[in-house]
Amino acid sequence: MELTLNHRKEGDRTVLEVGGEVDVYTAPKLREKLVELVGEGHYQIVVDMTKVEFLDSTGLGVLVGGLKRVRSHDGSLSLVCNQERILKIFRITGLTKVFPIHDSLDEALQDSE
Amino acid sequence: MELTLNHRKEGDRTVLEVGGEVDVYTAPKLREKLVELVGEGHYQIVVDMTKVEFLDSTGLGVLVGGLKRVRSHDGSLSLVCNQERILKIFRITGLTKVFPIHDSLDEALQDSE
Amino acid sequence: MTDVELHLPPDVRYVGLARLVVMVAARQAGMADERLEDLKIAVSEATTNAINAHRRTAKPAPVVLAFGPTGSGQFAVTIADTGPGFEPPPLEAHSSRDWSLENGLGVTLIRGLADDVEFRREAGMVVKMRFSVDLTGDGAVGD
Amino acid sequence: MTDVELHLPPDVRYVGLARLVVMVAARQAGMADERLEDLKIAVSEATTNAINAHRRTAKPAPVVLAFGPTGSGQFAVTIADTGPGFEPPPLEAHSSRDWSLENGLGVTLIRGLADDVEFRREAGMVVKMRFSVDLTGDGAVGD
Ligand SMILES: Nc1ncnc2c1ncn2[C@@H]1O[C@H](COP(=O)(O)OP(=O)(O)O)[C@@H](O)[C@H]1O
Ligand SMILES: Nc1ncnc2c1ncn2[C@@H]1O[C@H](COP(=O)(O)OP(=O)(O)O)[C@@H](O)[C@H]1O
Repeated sequence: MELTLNHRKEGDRTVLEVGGEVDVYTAPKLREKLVELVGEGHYQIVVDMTKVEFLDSTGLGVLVGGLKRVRSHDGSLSLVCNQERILKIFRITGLTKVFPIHDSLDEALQDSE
Repeated sequence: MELTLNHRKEGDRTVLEVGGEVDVYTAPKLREKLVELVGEGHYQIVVDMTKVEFLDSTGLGVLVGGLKRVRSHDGSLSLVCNQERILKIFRITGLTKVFPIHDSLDEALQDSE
Repeated sequence: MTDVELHLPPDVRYVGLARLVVMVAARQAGMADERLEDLKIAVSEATTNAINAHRRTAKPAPVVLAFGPTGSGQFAVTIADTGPGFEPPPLEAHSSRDWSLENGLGVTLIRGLADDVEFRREAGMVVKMRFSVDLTGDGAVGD
Repeated sequence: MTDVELHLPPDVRYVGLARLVVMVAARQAGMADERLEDLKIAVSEATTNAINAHRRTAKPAPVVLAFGPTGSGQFAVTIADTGPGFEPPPLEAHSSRDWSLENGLGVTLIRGLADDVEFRREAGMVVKMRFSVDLTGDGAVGD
């Protein structure tokens, strides 16, 4: 029932690990965190969603907002997600075409996009 | 959310292992099982409640019913329970004075009552 | 804060749902785990009684649970039915109770677990229970 | 079988409770785990919208979820609010959608996840969704 957020640097990337439930009640924390990271100059962000248990459109909206923010600094925001139930909502909303989505963190960190 | 029932012989005792939730919806299954066991001649019963996750007054009533049944055959019904939350409801209802309650199955099987 | 309400068809299959919903709401209100166990049992008892009251009189109407934090560090649960109602038995000492009765334990448990409980007759029976959110106000055994 | 109802104060803290209750009821009705995930998301979307509609108009009235198995292998959830209502947007192809909009994804998800959905204006908005209990009727992407 809670949202956990932890970030660390991995080379030139910043990995934001998200865990728990992202919904209308918890999403503001994720939004603040992304705003804060970009404000501190983190423009190459990998959001690791491996431990996300629930995500709905409010969470998707916050990720879109984050992507716009880093792009305005010529940055990137990619996702790590291997859960079918979550990939499904990216597909239904067409957002698989907008976010680079990786199966594993290694793959995301190797991607040079 | 479910009730599990398994029984086996241990010397002259019959151990009935109860798991899950015992409430008004599931208690009929426990009642049937006790009736069946006594009907088959099991009069020295140890009900192992170590894996019970929930028990309310309907469950208590079924255990009292079982006790009456075995007593009518000069048998015994004792309990194994080490969970404070469950012991509490035996105390509140005064049933700690009615059932022999043991911390562990070993203790229950050694008891010669 | 207004209460959450759960309206249940009078079918005993829903007693588990009632326990779960009230427990999750109370946890969100900050109730300690040990106290949640008391709440769960008392809610189970009162919901079982309300549903049984409707079943005995073949009433298809729902029973209604309303619950939420009170302003004063407690969590209140009201369980209302439209059945025949009853006069709660006087508080009796355990020692006087016939152990071989398989019924009549529910009201004893509610009284023993809740900080306080009111039994009120309205359209049917209304049972209002209060539970301290922390452990300090743990209800005394009701005898 | 009659429906279970959950009445929620218009506060977004209760959206998680709505998901949980509906999910547990659907599981009890035999819904497969994978399908439960679809249900959870759609319920979250429609409940969020209903609560937000009350908040925008400062309405303290509860939003009401009613749910239960239908006679025909489906599980239905109706979410009713008394807010201003809205005209659901026409079904549009994803390709025409501006990816940079952070809103408007909820209705797309509901349409994509439920077997079928009705948006009806009554006192406010009534959203009725149906989900197959087994996986065979998995809703097609709504575009
Ligand atoms: N909501 C209610 N409406 C009508 N009668 C009730 C209600 N709650 C309890 N009772 C009556 O009080 C009796 C004692 O209830 P309780 O202590 O819960 O034990 P049990 O339900 O096991 O008999 C019940 O058998 C029933 O006759
Ligand atoms: N129950 C409702 N009552 C009033 N307006 C609604 C309701 N549901 C949706 N809407 C309107 O439709 C819009 C789109 O909803 P949705 O697709 O869920 O995306 P979002 O809520 O993220 O904007 C909302 O912004 C709101 O204006």
